[in-house]
Amino acid sequence: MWFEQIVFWALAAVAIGGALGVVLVRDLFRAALLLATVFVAVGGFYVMMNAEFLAVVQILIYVGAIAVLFIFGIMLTRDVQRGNAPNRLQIPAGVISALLLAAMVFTAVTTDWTTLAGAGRENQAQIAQTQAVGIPDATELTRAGLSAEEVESVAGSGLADLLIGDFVLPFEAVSLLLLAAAIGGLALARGRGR
Amino acid sequence: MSLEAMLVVAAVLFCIGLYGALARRNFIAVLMSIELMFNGVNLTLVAMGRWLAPYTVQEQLSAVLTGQVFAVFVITVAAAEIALGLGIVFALYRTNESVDLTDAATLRH
Amino acid sequence: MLTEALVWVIFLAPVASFLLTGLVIRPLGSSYARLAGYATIGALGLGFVLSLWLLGSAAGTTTYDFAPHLWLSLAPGATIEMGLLLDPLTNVMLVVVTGVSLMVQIYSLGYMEGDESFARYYSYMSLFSASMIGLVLAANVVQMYVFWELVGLSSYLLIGFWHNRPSAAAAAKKAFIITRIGDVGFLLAIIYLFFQADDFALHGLNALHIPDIWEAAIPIAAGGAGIVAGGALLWLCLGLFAGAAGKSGQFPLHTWLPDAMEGPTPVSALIHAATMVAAGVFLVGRFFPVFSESEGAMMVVALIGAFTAVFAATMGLAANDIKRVMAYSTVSQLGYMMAALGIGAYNAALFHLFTHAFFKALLFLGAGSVNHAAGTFNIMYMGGLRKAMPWTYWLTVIGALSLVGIFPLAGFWSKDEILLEAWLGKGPVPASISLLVFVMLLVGVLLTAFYTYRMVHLTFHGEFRGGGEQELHDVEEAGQPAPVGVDHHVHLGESPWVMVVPMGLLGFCAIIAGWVANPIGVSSLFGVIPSHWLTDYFASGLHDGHHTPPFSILMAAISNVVALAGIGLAALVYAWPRPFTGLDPMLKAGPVHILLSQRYYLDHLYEGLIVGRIFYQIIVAVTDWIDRNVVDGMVGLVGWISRNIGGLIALAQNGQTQVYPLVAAAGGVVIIALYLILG
Amino acid sequence: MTAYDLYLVSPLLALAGLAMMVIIVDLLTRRTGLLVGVAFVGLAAPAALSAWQLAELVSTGESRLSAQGSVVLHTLSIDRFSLFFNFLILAAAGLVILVSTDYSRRMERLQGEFFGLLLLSATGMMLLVSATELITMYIALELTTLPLAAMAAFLPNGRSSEAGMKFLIIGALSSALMLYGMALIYGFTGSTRLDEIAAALSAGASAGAFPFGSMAVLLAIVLLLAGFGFKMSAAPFQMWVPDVYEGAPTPMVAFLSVASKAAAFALVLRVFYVGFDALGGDWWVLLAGLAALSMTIGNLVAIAQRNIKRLFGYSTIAHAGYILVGVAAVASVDGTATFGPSSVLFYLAAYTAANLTAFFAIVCIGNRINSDEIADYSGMLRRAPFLAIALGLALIALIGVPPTGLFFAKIYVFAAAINTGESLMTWLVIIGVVNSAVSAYYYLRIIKVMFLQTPIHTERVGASWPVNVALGIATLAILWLGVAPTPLLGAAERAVSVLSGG
Amino acid sequence: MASEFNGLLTATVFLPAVAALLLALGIARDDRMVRWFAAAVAFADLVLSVIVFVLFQPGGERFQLVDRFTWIDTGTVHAGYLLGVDGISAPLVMLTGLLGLCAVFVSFHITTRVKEYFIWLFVLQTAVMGVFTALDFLLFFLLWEIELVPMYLLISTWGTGRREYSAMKFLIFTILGSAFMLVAIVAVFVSSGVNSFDMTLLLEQGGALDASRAALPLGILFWLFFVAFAVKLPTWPVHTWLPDAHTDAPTAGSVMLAGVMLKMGGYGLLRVNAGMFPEQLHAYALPIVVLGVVSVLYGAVVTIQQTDLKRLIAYSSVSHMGLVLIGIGSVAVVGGALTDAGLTGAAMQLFTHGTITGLLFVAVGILYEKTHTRHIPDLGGLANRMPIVAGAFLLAGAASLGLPALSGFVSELLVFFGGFRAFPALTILAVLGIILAAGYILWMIQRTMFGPRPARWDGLTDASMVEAVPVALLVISIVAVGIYPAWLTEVFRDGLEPIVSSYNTGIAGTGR
Repeated sequence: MWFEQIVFWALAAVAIGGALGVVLVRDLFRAALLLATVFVAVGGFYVMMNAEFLAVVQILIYVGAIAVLFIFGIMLTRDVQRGNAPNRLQIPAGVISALLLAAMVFTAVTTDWTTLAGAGRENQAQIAQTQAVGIPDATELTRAGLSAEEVESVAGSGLADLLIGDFVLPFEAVSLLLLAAAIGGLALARGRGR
Repeated sequence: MSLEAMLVVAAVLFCIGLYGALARRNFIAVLMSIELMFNGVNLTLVAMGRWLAPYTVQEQLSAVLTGQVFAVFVITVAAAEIALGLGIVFALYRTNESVDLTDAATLRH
Repeated sequence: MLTEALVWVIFLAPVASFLLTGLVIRPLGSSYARLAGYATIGALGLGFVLSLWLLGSAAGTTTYDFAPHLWLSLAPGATIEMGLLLDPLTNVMLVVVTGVSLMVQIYSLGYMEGDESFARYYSYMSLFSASMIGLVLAANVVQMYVFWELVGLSSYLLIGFWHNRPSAAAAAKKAFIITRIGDVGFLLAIIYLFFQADDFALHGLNALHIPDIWEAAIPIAAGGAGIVAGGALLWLCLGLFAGAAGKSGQFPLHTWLPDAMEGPTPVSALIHAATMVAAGVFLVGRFFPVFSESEGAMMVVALIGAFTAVFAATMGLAANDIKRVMAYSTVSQLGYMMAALGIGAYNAALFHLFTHAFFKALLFLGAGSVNHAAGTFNIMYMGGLRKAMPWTYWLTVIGALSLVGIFPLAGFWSKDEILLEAWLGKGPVPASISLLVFVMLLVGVLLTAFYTYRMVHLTFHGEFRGGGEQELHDVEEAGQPAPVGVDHHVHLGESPWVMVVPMGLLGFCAIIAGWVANPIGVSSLFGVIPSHWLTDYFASGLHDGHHTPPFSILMAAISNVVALAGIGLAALVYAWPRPFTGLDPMLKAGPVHILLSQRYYLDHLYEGLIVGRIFYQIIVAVTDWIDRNVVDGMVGLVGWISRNIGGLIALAQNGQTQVYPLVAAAGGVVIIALYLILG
Repeated sequence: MTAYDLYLVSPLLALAGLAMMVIIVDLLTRRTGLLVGVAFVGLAAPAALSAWQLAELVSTGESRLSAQGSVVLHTLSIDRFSLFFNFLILAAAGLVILVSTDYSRRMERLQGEFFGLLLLSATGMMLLVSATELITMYIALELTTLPLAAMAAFLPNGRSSEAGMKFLIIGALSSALMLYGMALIYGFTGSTRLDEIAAALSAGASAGAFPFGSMAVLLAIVLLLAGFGFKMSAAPFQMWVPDVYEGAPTPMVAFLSVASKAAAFALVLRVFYVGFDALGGDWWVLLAGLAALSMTIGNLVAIAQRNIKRLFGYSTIAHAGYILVGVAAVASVDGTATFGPSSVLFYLAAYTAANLTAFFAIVCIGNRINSDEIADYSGMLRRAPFLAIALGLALIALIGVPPTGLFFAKIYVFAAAINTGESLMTWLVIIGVVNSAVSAYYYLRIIKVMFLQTPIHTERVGASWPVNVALGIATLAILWLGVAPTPLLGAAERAVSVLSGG
Repeated sequence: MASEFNGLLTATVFLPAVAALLLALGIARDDRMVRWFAAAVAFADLVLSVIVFVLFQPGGERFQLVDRFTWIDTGTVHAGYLLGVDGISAPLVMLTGLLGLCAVFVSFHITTRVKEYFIWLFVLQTAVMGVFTALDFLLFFLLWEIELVPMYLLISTWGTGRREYSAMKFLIFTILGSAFMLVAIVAVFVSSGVNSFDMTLLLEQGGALDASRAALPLGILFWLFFVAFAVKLPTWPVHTWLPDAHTDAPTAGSVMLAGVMLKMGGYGLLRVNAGMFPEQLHAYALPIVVLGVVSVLYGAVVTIQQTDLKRLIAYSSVSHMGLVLIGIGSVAVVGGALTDAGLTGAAMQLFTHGTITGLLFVAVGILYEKTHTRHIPDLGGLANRMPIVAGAFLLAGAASLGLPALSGFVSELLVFFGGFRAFPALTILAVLGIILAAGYILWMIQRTMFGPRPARWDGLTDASMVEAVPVALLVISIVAVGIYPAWLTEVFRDGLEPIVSSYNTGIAGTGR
């Protein structure tokens, strides 16, 4: 477990350090690169939490698409020389963020999450998540000690199944959302009459 | 690695993003900060799914994955948001010759 | 056979003439204006005849009692009705009112000749007569108040008749307001009576019906209902007396009466001598059964009356306006009547009211006649008019002697009875008070004689001093504005017959009224007239039948001697130094004269200090300031604050994009904090 | 995915399809009239489908459509509540489309995109009002917001871009906050479905010492409200409103001010009345506080405004406050919780009519005189009698003077609040009525300027017939709701029975 | 809720509204036609309102000529279109009809936007009549609010001076007041136990609101209503809108404002505060009477300082309306057969002040029309040039200061009767107010009508025939009530009887 701890804290350091860099460095390019680093670190967290599929998505979309988009944006607006200067709200923004952070940390630490957690089920969840992308093998699950009903339940709970099953509606809606964003983004980026 | 630690890291990311979104002048930097916030949220969601198998829905393990599903959606929406955001960046840049938010303050009072 | 309808006609005839003159004749224009005069005279003539007939048929029989007409039902014990209260007081008053009024109306045909508002004048006069008659007839205290106030209104209209004169308008207003101050007392008395309505109802009485009120005031021991007694009774009486004092010009509410001389002279004659001002006396007389149950109230009435009698007479000494002299004289004489009522001399007071109506009206008409010739009311610019207008002179002398109380004129008889009763002191007030009243009234006699002689002398005797023409000239030289009622129109000569004849009739009455009404013996010109028949008739209206004391030669001698002394003193001052320089010898009295001619500075006190300074400059100004700055200012302040808070919030809306989410996030943090703090 | 699922989402599909069709039509032809025609007539399809669904509900007597094996019912509910809002949103969208006839020329070549995005946003709203699950809600919310953000920036000037920028950034930030709240809720209850959240919370609600039973729920609800507050334009999450209203294209603002707001309140009602039902005793105070703050800030700041669109920005904040009063009226003396929500629904409908009328008039006038300054409206009664009277009526309605729908709406909202029997709510009502009185000041100032002052220009201001039709419909709606509110109120009451588990 | 339909009230109330609609649709071609059409309609409405008054049978059903339909009927809300008159409202309906006709006639000289003017005037009339006849709280409030719009427009468009400021002030005050009333009405609705706005239900329960269900303490409801009505009445210290509104309103506006709209406040106090909250009125009678006395005296004192004719009359209205409060406050304290004097007086004061102040404003309006000034120092000596106006002033002034044989006396006397039984000392203070009334009224008449006439007014002409019509109508009404008030008081007393008896039983029942 110590290895896991080390990796976790290392990733945490990278993520937090990168994030601080994003919001503090004056060079936008560097900020974008640091942002990519943060994305990668977060992807690492996903892997550690057995969410490999999500990690893949994270890398593909965030690092591959979003970070690149940012860099395009930075280049096209030719605003680099003015850099990533702070505005006059640093102190209030810092105070508010700190207070909110305090509330969040306080929440995370004091809430007795276990009262609601299904103790001893972590293992099964892990199995389910491991098999997230594909349809889990029933025999494997049975071997892992799940009862027949639970096997059936897990079998129907792959991530992809969920996306086109229970969450098909938001899934479709997201496509509309992307369409809208594309139309809007294009229309605005293209400009009028040109 | 524990739930609390993960949540704290996520919260830190979130709040750093919030600070950046509030305190940066450059539009694109603000968008980047917002992405940090989304990442914080996603970490929270996944961690919740990872550690919590809620007692009311214990029989339905699909609920465990909901966090990840949520995170997938957030990532997608974030991408859409950035796409549109950049569109607006260009529109703003075209009219204002600048993407500095402090300059774009003609609408006030 | 006396029917109710015929009595109502006495009241309704002037009402009809009022409507006719006011709504029909007046809009027709000035060419038809004389019709207004005829209509009014006709109505009053009818009323006078009916009144005489009423008096004739009522005398000797019992009081007529007609069922009243419901006007407004409030509750079992308090019903406002329109009724007729035909007791001796009413019957005699009716004759006086209609009679004097008739004379004055006829006189006015001449006096008001050519006035552009002739029809208006008569419509007001009709209204006044109707109101006065209504007041006299009223059986219900609210009904009485209704006409009481209408009398005030008519008086207001008539005083301000020449309303283009600021002084007339001001005098009218003053008269109304000062009498109204008194009326508040009357109104409160009525309200108090209503307050007791439940008790009245228990006894089957109506708290607003005047005979019922008499009954209520009489103690149970004396066979009455005893509902109002003690302190309440005193306050009730004082309230009523306040009303009476206002109307009758009793101290300290007398100041309006001299000013009221701004009205046309016939008006002064009618309402400020014979009728309206007598309403106060009438009111106290009307409620005499109530007053007489309260010794305190009687003392107040007596002392105020006596004081007024002397007080007003002193001011008469220094007045130069002939009508003002009359006015002070009227106030003084009304004081006699009040004093008489106060000491319990009910009969005598009303008797004096009766005689006073004739001779005072006569004097006023004489003054009008004089003004007609001399173009001024200022006696300092008159003189020697005796030769120019002998009728007026002699009639005025008759009136004046009657006023002074010289045997055997009307005024003598009535004044003599008052003095006698005061001397005897058999009334409800302590004998010492009665004696004090007697002394004061005797002083009053002296003063009355003095100023009366002064007035007659300066007006009629000596040489003519230029009249209005001269006065205008002098005033112009002094650079002062022309006083009112003064014009160049000086034509020394007797007034037209329409003016002289009514004066003659009044003069006749002033000679014989006292004789006829109160002969010392039983023999008479027209047959057997019972002694004291009028006073006894008055007394028959009272429950306990007050009787007039027998005539006293001693008292008659005293009063005549005092009166003659007054005349003699005045003659010494005025008739002795010849030729008269035009300067009043009274001026030698220095500060006393100033005090008197400034009317004891009471007007200054009222108008300058109380109204002008305390009321206007302090109370009104402060309240108005508060209204504008505090009450309304609050509104403005609230508006200002809300507008500026809005501006302040808008200031945060500074266009900086990130301020907005910052505020939102801060809001969230604050909410959480509040929840954590407040639980 | 069954055929029945398709039937359930058919209005959404029809609307989304219409959006794409409009864009395609735009590619083929650039005629505004055709675009408007297609978009407006096309709305008949989702409307008819919704009506069909409603007819089924009426005929079966059920409160919501249900079927065995349906997948979409995992994330949404087609019920009277959602259908009520469907019609509201469709009506608003249709009228805004009509009214954009003249105005859309300003977008130059972006007309098709404008209508397409508007329809997509409407799709998002319709999804939002039927969503019963947090992820769907989030997506729907974004689908509502993003097109609007794009549209806000559509005008070729800096102010429009700035409006779009502000809308986007603040929208994204509030979504982020809201997402964190959703994550907490998911973590605390283990589900994103409202019914399961409700079950979890009612089972473990009263446990902790914190308000709402747990710090996590407290934080979650506050963060959720930050997101919802953005959409509802409730203080203190309201500050973007005036700026965006001022800078963005007016038809889009009209749509934003009514449809988006209505959808947001539908969302709030669903989340709080279904999901957080068990915590009603805690959160109504919070909503009441926001209501008071919104009303007061909105009205006070509006007094000083000189730009009519900006003024309406503040006005909409104030109205959000009034509506929140109804939302906060969760308890009642006799235990029925329908009074508050039904008053909210009615208020939203009446507000839609009034605000649309006002904005339509502003669209026409502003489009013609090229100004949104109130001073330039002087003497508008002479220049454009119909527009001025319609705007005047709308303003009177917004004050809450009869005979307009908002008069009843206010009464119902306040009645619901007083019906709770809470003294705090009574104070809130008093704040509300005082605010109404204050609001009269600035609304009437506009009327005064239009009706009483002399025109600064003699040129008449007119509009094309579709605009006039839209304006006429909205105006009649104001009056209809004012004269005969019963049908709509009844509909609102039946609709909210869904929330209390009916 | 069973439907009933008599139709007369609906016709009376909505005839002006229909006329307004017809005008808006262009029934009259030119201004002249508009005026005479308006006059005809107003006359017809006066006739209808007189018929309402005559048909009302004292001693019959409490509410008569009822028109009742269900209007809103859902699970939670019940409201009806419910009109009816009782003894309180029947005279006030007639008053509105009367002043409506007067308002039309005094408006004949209006030349700007004639059509709109009469439209708004008619809307106003419908709203006011509606308030007096509505027996459903929702309808009542609806009409109460509607009335603001035409009044606001009348003042701000056709007014004079700082008309926009005044109109706004009027509006804000009234809306603030009615805002409180809204809260109260809603609370009453909730407390009614049947979720109904039907006033008759509440009144027939003898004012027994279900205190246990009441969303607010009944005392607070009472005061909320009171504030709304007090603003309208107006009562010190919420009166400051009145002088401004009066001063700057057009003549007809002032006539309607003073004549009938202030009466809405008094009517509300009688109908709601006195009718539905007997316990509370009993408890708070003292502060209400104190407010009344302060209004009487303060109003009178401030009146004395005014130099603008309309302002002066406006402040005098504050003073006179204070009497209404005294009358109302008195009822809850005194018991026995005399209980109703003060209350009847208050109701009478509503009617009489309506006609008196209406006449004063008509006269001022005519005066202003000819002289274009209302500044008292500018005027003087006009009585000779304009006897009709002077007569109107004199008569109205005399009535206003409570001169007997004119209508004002009756109401004042009754109020004093009632008030003295309840609060003797306070009432004596109020009685002193009549001296002040005499002061300012006579001062005003003296300065305008009497005294020397400035040369510039030599060419003045008297009121025209058209202008004389309202003068004549109002004079007749003032004198008719003054000479024989019973025809009116008996109707009022019939309407007030249920209220009075509720106090009598209450007072007897609790042994106080």
